[in-house]
Amino acid sequence: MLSLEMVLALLPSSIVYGIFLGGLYAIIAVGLSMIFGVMKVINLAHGDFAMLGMYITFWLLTIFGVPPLLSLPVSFAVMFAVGFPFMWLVKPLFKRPLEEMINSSVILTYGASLALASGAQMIWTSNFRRVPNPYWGTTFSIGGIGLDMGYTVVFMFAVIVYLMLYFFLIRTKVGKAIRAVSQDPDAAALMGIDVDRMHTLSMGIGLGLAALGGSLLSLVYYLYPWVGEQLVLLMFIICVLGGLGSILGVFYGALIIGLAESIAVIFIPASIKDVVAYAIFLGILLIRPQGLLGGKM
Amino acid sequence: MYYAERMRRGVVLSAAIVATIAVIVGFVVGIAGGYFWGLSAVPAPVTVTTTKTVTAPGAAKTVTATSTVTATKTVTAPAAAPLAGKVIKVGVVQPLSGPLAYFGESGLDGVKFATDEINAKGGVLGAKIELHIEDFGIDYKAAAAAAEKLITVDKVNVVVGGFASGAGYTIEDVTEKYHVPYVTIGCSADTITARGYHWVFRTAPNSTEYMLMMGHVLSMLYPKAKRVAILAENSEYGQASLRAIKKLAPQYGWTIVYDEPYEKRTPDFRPTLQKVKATNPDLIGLVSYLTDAALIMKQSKEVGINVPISTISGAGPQTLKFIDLTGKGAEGMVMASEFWPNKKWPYLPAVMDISYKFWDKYKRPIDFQAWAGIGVMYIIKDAVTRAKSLDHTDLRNAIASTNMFLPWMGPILFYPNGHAGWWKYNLVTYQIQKVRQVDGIPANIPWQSNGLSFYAVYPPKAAVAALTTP
Amino acid sequence: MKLGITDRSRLLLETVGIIVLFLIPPAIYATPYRLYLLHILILAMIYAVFGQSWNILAGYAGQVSLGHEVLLGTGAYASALLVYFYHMDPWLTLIASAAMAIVTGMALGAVTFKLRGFYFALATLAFAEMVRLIILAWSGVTRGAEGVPVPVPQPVNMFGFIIDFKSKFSWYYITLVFMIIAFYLTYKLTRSKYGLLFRSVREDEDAAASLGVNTFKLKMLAMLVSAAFAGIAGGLYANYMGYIDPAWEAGGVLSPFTGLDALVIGIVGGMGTVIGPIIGSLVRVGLGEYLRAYIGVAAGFDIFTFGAIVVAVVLVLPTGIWGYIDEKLLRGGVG
Amino acid sequence: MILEVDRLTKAFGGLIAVKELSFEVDKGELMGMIGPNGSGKTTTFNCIAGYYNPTSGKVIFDGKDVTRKSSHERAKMGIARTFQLVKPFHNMTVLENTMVGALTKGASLSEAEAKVEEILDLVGLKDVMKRKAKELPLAMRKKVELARALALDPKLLLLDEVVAGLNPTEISEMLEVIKEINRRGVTIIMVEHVMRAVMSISKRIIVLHHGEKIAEGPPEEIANSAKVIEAYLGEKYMI
Repeated sequence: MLSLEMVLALLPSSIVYGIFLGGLYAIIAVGLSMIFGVMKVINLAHGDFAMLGMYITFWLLTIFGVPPLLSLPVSFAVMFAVGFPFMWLVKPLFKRPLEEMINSSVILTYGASLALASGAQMIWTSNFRRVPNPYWGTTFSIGGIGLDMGYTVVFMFAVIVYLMLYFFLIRTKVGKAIRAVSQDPDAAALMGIDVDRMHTLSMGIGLGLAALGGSLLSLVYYLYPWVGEQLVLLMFIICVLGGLGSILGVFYGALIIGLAESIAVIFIPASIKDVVAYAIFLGILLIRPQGLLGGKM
Repeated sequence: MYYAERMRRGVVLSAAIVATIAVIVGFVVGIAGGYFWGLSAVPAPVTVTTTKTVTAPGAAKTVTATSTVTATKTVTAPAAAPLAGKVIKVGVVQPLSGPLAYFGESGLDGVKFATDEINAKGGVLGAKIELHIEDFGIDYKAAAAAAEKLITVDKVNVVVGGFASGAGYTIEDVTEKYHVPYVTIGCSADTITARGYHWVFRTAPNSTEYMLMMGHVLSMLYPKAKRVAILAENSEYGQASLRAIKKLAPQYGWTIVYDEPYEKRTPDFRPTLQKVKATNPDLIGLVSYLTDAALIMKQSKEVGINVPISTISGAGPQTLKFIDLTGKGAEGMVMASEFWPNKKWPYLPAVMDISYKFWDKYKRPIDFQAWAGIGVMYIIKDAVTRAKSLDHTDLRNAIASTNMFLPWMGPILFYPNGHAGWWKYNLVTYQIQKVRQVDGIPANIPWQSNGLSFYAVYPPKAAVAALTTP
Repeated sequence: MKLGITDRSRLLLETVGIIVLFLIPPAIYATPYRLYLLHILILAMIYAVFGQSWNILAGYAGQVSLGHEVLLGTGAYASALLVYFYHMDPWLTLIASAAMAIVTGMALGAVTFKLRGFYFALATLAFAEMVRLIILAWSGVTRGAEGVPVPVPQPVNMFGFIIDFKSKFSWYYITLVFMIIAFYLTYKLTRSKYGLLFRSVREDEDAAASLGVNTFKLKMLAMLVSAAFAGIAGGLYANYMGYIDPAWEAGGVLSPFTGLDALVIGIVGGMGTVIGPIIGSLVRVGLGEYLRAYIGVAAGFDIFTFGAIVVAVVLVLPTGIWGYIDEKLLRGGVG
Repeated sequence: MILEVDRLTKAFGGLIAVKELSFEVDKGELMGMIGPNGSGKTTTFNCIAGYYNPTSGKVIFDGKDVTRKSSHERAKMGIARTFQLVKPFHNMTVLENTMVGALTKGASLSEAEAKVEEILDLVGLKDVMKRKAKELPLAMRKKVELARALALDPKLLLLDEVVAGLNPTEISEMLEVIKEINRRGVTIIMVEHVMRAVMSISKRIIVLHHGEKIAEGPPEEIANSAKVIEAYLGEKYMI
């Protein structure tokens, strides 16, 4: 068994790693929360859009030599554009009653996820790839805790993206309109907001954020066509934990899960660290059925 | 009554009966149609496509793989061609989509490569080999269905493939039931051949053998290592290896200080690695697939682990992709593998020859799965030659009594349980070293990455380079 | 409702349908692909029971579970472990399968039935994944990642019929009987008082509670039936396939993708209809296998096509395939 | 006395929706409850019907303390209700909608079917009983809720704005039905935002404002109460 001394020795760096992991989770999950919160669509294909973002970064670098960080806006823009046809696919579901819409959206996006991943395999083969970026494997150390440049960059961008998104949603007119639609589409429509447009817009932003998350993930992880399936379930847990449609909540949720997983590893085998994440999720949901920051956005 | 009224007699009755029958008939016809359509879609036996022989500079140009095989075997005269006009149907079940596709394709390419070569030389006793390729993704029940289809519909003479041990289990269940010989590609879990099955043969080493080899080499390389931490993924592959390691550890004077399994598919191993570091190991052993192993290598540096890390099992890391993903940090790592294009033997030129041909054809380095695919096809060829028959039982008995030598594998002999004895003969340890000219291997080999490649270092009779402490 | 005069047509219809099902094996006996086809049909029938189990909970009682594989998996494990370690009679272990799945289902219900909609769906997902990881880690009991190989049972003599468990024909009839029983029970249940109450809970829980419906108890009841079906499907699956493991990858009995399969079967077939899951499982297992085996343009093309078909069905037929047939052709007669 | 509400308080976080509310209802009475928007009428209903647990105070029904009982238990004891925003079971037929209440009281399917036919006749839904609830117009859906509640054989019926959104003809029809139900011995509490509908049929009216009772008495008295007018006027100015 572990001595207290050892636990204390491991704890500080575990916390740091947990926060950084949380940052990574947060940047991938935020687009999901956007789509989930505004349109009540469970987008199982989210991970696959992130995968597309990873490939965009990869090809921009290999073919045109674009540095990975400069490809962030490109992958956001490309997937933002993809949001429109995707919305066209999803839109017929909104005519259905809410419960039916949820079920249909799960299956529809599951089908889309299969098609995207296998399509990617057909185009780019099943090869494992790595984006050769300058941050890969570069480490520095603060207070004896070794840190990876890649994770640090991801975390920084996570914070920047959250701030921008927060500003966008709180301050701008369009952002306010999106929030209104997310809270009550009918009332928003009565106030003269074009609900359809806001839906399309937030779908575009959601997918764009997914790709952005993917592009950032490619700084620290490998890419292959089926990479998207790996994380998407945990991302949903994070979204709901934070509270449906609450952008800030997602950040907290991601930090909690990241920290919980990192710290849990001190005490239990790494193979069951996700059990802790799921248990925390269920526990919080039983106490606060609306999630941590549910209801606000 | 209201409920009763919901039924409208005439219309409902006829419509629903028609619907039910239509669905069933449609299903039957669909499969049947697909079957016949599929027959026409099956590619005709592959004809000669490669004639170009690229030989390594300095290698004996005359020796080719096949001639070596027949030379070392008991001589059978194929002139009579007793199977002329017949077709040897080989069913290939491999993961060709999903996360394992990279390895599955590699094995399939090996199978295709060998098939082309054999057919180009006139087939086996006049019979051409025909491949029936099935993809199971990662779905093991699809693997069983694929085997079922290959055997009952396509009537294949032998089934090969698998890669994942889980798929191997379900495939061998099917082949056992229909009494069809099954030769695995991959599937290293000990238990594949420990279930008392009669029809399964494995060319891959099992976990225990990998471990025996690696333990031996690692205790040579790091003689002072006493405390050993093992990071094994929580799959059958990882845990089977872990069990083997634990059993063998005392033999090398090792104390296993860490043996907790980890969950695959996580982007962050640092907390785990920290815990490993806290146990103060002298040596860390990995039982991981490709990406996890590469990620662990990378992140161990962040955590400040400066004890040697080594893979101690088969699967993933023994491909060039591992060096690709890990970068320069991979230098000095050792891993046991059955095949890599530089095993010494007297047959190195032949091995190099095949490696170059394979590279030309598929533009990928030949790796352990591809070698296994090629090997499996030559084993089948050999068995058919001896059996002079395509009957399942004859083939099975012929495979069981295989006693042959393949330049890239070494001697092939199957134990009664269907496992080929690797530890004794064929398993070789490779080390990732700087690419350079060594005896029989030029410096300009295409299968290198970051200036690194694999070099056979142990046992001495196979070694092309010396084991060096990184 | 007791059988009235006009239910005669239904009875006739069902009898014909069942006779057709019973006659499939002899009908296809002469064809070269009989065993392969039977294999697919057996899997489809097992999945139909699993899909029906999901349908009872989601389609009738309105509790859309994304983690339904946990019931199938625990059921499969109960049977497989008993057969493997204690060489128990597979028939008896099916009872254990049902019991184990019910216990799991009750635990799942106790934890998650307070939640609604999204929250319920994702809580089931988390619960199922938790159970999978625990089964994976608890290798002393469950053999962990190694999985459980299930030995083929000895042939059984039942009323003069020799049931040889190596034969696809035996298995076909075994699963057929189980499927018919499951579907008959579902039919009875949904046409009973409880069926009506389930639907009231599905439509509006608050309104149902205001009418004296103990919604928690009722949801638990739906879970009980659902779990029993899923558990038996799991037991059949383990014994038929001969090997189960707790892998995350598709095809594992505890894999999240298996839970999604239940959704595909239920929704593509037609939620809240009794026949729907049969159609759905023919699509999931039959069409999926057909694409995999015969449409080999490129690796992954079959999955691509399947994904596209699922998307198309969801968009074109909101109520699923059987839902559409039922509404448009049979005018809501058969359900 | 069938219902006694004793110092009922319900707070949502910091917001107090109902404050120290007490009133009694006699058997067979038809009582009205009015008040401006947000005055706590529906919250009071929800506390009586068991949808909310009150923060403090007691609800005594038929001599038994039901404060901590869940809504389905109260429904079985005889408290039935309708919802302000109608919640019929959309994908079920009118008949099936109505049968639910009877079934929870222990009837079999055929008994329930026989029993509710009479109720459907009473509320005037017999012709549409095989239609799905979602296909009906609002007035009909409100009647479906009423019929559904009646199938419980309630002792106390809580009607939450059953005439809101209806046209004058529909209102008078509905009021007739309510009067008939009351005549058959069911105690009724009727919440209305519009005073006129309640005035015409109830003997006694309670007025709520900001969660507190500000007036109680016969309709004429209420109509002339300065306090009530002030409350309503205040609301008008606010709008």
